[in-house]
Amino acid sequence: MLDSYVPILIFVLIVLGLVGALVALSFVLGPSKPFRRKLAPYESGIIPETPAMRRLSVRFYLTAMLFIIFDVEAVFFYPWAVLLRQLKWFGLIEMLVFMGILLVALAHIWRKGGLDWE
Amino acid sequence: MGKNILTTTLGKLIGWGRGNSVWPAQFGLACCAIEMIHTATASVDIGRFGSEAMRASPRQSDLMIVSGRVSQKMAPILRTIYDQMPEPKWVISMGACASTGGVFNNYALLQGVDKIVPVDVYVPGCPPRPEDLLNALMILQERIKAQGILPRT
Amino acid sequence: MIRQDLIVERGVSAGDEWVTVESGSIRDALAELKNEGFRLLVFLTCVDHLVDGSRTWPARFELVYQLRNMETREELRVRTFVDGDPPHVDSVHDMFPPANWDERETYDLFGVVFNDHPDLTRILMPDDWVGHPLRRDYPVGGEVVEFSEEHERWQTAPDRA
Amino acid sequence: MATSTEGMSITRTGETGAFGGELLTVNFGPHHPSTHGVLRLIVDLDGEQIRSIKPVIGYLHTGIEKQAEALRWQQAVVVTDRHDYLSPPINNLAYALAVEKLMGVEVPPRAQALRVIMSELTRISSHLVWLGTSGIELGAMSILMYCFRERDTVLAMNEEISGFRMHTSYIRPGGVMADATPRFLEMLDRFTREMPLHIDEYEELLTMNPIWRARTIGIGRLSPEDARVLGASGPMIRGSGIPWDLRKTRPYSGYESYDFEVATSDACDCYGRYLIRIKEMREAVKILRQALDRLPDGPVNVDDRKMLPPPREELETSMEAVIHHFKLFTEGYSVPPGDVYVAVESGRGENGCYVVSDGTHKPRRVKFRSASFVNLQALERMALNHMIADMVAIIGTADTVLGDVDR
Repeated sequence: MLDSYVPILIFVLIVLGLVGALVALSFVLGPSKPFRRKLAPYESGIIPETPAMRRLSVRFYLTAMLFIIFDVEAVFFYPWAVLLRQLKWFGLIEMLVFMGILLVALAHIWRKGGLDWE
Repeated sequence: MGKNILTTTLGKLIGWGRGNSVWPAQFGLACCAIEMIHTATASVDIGRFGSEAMRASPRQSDLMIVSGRVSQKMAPILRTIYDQMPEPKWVISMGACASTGGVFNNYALLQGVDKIVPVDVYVPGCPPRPEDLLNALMILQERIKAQGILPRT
Repeated sequence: MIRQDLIVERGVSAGDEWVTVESGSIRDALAELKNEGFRLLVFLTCVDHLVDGSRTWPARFELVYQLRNMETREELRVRTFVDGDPPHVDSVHDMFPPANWDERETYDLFGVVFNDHPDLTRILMPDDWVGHPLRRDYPVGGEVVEFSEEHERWQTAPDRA
Repeated sequence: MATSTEGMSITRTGETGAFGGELLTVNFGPHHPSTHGVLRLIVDLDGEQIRSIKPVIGYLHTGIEKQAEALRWQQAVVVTDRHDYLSPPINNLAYALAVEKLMGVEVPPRAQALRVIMSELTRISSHLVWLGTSGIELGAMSILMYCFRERDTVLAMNEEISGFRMHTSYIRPGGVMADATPRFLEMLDRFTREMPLHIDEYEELLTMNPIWRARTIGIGRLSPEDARVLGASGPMIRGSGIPWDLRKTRPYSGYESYDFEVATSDACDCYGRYLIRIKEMREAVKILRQALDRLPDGPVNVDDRKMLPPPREELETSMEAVIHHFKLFTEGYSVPPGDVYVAVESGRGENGCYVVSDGTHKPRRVKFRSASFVNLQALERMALNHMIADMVAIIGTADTVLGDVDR
């Protein structure tokens, strides 16, 4: 049963090996002279004195949450799409119900004005 | 690493890799910047030499083309940008104003950018033709290919 | 056009009309001209008449206000002469918004102080620059060109050249 | 070397924004791909909204006015080329007209026509650089390649007539540098036929492009009163519905004899100014066509020996020619005392030259009234409460050249 996973294992090993080799080579062969001024944050040529970490406005949080909800919804489509042929009609109706609920949520957010930025 | 058959061929390989993918920082100051854009567009295509990707931030670029006149107010900023570029880095001083202060020998300009950053190739002209900048880039590429493996620190 | 008592001198130079006004009454003169339709201040600058033999100048610094009437397309140049170290004159940034940066540049390059200007700081030169470059007694600077006949004069001020 | 750190660093103010987040002070600094030069804007951001802008300029200050005072009258032409490096012949024209007005000299008609040709060619090449760079900043990558392909043909024409691609120094006090060669006239003829087709290509790329329209319509609004009060000029004032074009209102160098329309639009936003500049390119081609068809023949320089060197062959025969030649190239000519202001219409707006002469062979004061310096002040009023991404479109539409701003 496990041997169907061997290609994925080989694939992972090749990826890790290649990336590891490249990073190691560039670390060994490339010159590196870090000093304070080079590591200072780049802001169009001016070195800022105070850090840029400031409290952000709440709109960013709202947008982030909306994105996560609909992104997770999209993730559920993948397994469903793969098995759609076996699930036949039942699968289709089930997914439509699932999407319907989320569409109601989207309409509610839209009407409440959560999407426009001002 | 001593000089033996392995490191020289590796050095040639590294030099070839670095030389053919020199990414310039988009450091357009004055009139030479317009000619630099000409070099990047279709008629004289710098993309054939691997330098098409003019990066906006110094973090991703390894060649600074100082194209234009450097005023006294801009000098510390130019030095900061040069410091923030990762090693190995090179500088092309494009145009007479960047190389020697050019037409303006007065209080406001830095008489030559080599007063604050080490320059590898100077390009004469005010502004130089796009082909001159291409020639300077090819000279720089020969020099990079000859460098091979650079010392670690 | 404007009240006679304000005008010190009037003339035409190479086709351009100009009027000289006392430096103290520059605001009233410009306010009057603005009511008459000269609503656009094309530019404001200063001319340094140190060691200038072409005419006897009442003072060293000559401030030049170029006004334009967009409807009748007339132009008028208002001059005023100021002296002193640093020379003082009233700011007109509230009547003509473009004057804001022009005055900062004139302060930066000539050292003319405009009273009650909101933010009279250097605009072109670095903030800690010493001296006002466009004055005639400020050397042109830059590097001395070897073997040039102006080798010595290049560095020294004009009146001591 | 003055390493000023005070003016360089930024401190973050702590006021709170509209939705509780703190204002973030961001440095839209001198080394930035989309500021059309080394402009620095200290921007206070509330989330993505701009609350306040403080432009800091001077990073390309070249002391051109001081340099002009140290050069002789005919040498200063070289310096006038380089402050607005997108329209060098138009700067020369302003300086040349000013000196000629002081000397009381009139240029022969053929020189006036050649000056109009070079000014219109420069206007097209300046608008092409604006269109290319503004397009690529808003994501339209291919428009840059198209625009700079046409600009190469204009630069080839510059090189044909004056031997130099960009800073031609072609227009000088007393006339022009050299007569137009037949090859130049043939290139100009082909250019005036092909250019309208190329402009159609740009319009197909951008005018109906939904992304371009979404990024420019309604952005950078400048009302007619603001434009008039702030002294904006060029496409900035014509974009707000005021048809003020110096070639029509105060004609110079024979512009009154050409018929062309002043491109205005009362859309007051970036899209209106984009349409204006496209229309201005079409009008410039029309002027070039008329100038080429009616190019008068005759001398191209004033025959005033005091001002311009005598032709070479005369040097062998006449003694006066040698004396004039010697005096001109050692001391140069002197201009009668006085001051004059001449304004010409450049691609950006009103580029004027105020010249003061004290009778010696060097100018006492040369002041360039630069259109970008004044249009930049309108930036604060246009960009308030816009998003930071629209800031890029607004800097683009102001079409400021930082060499022109800092002189």
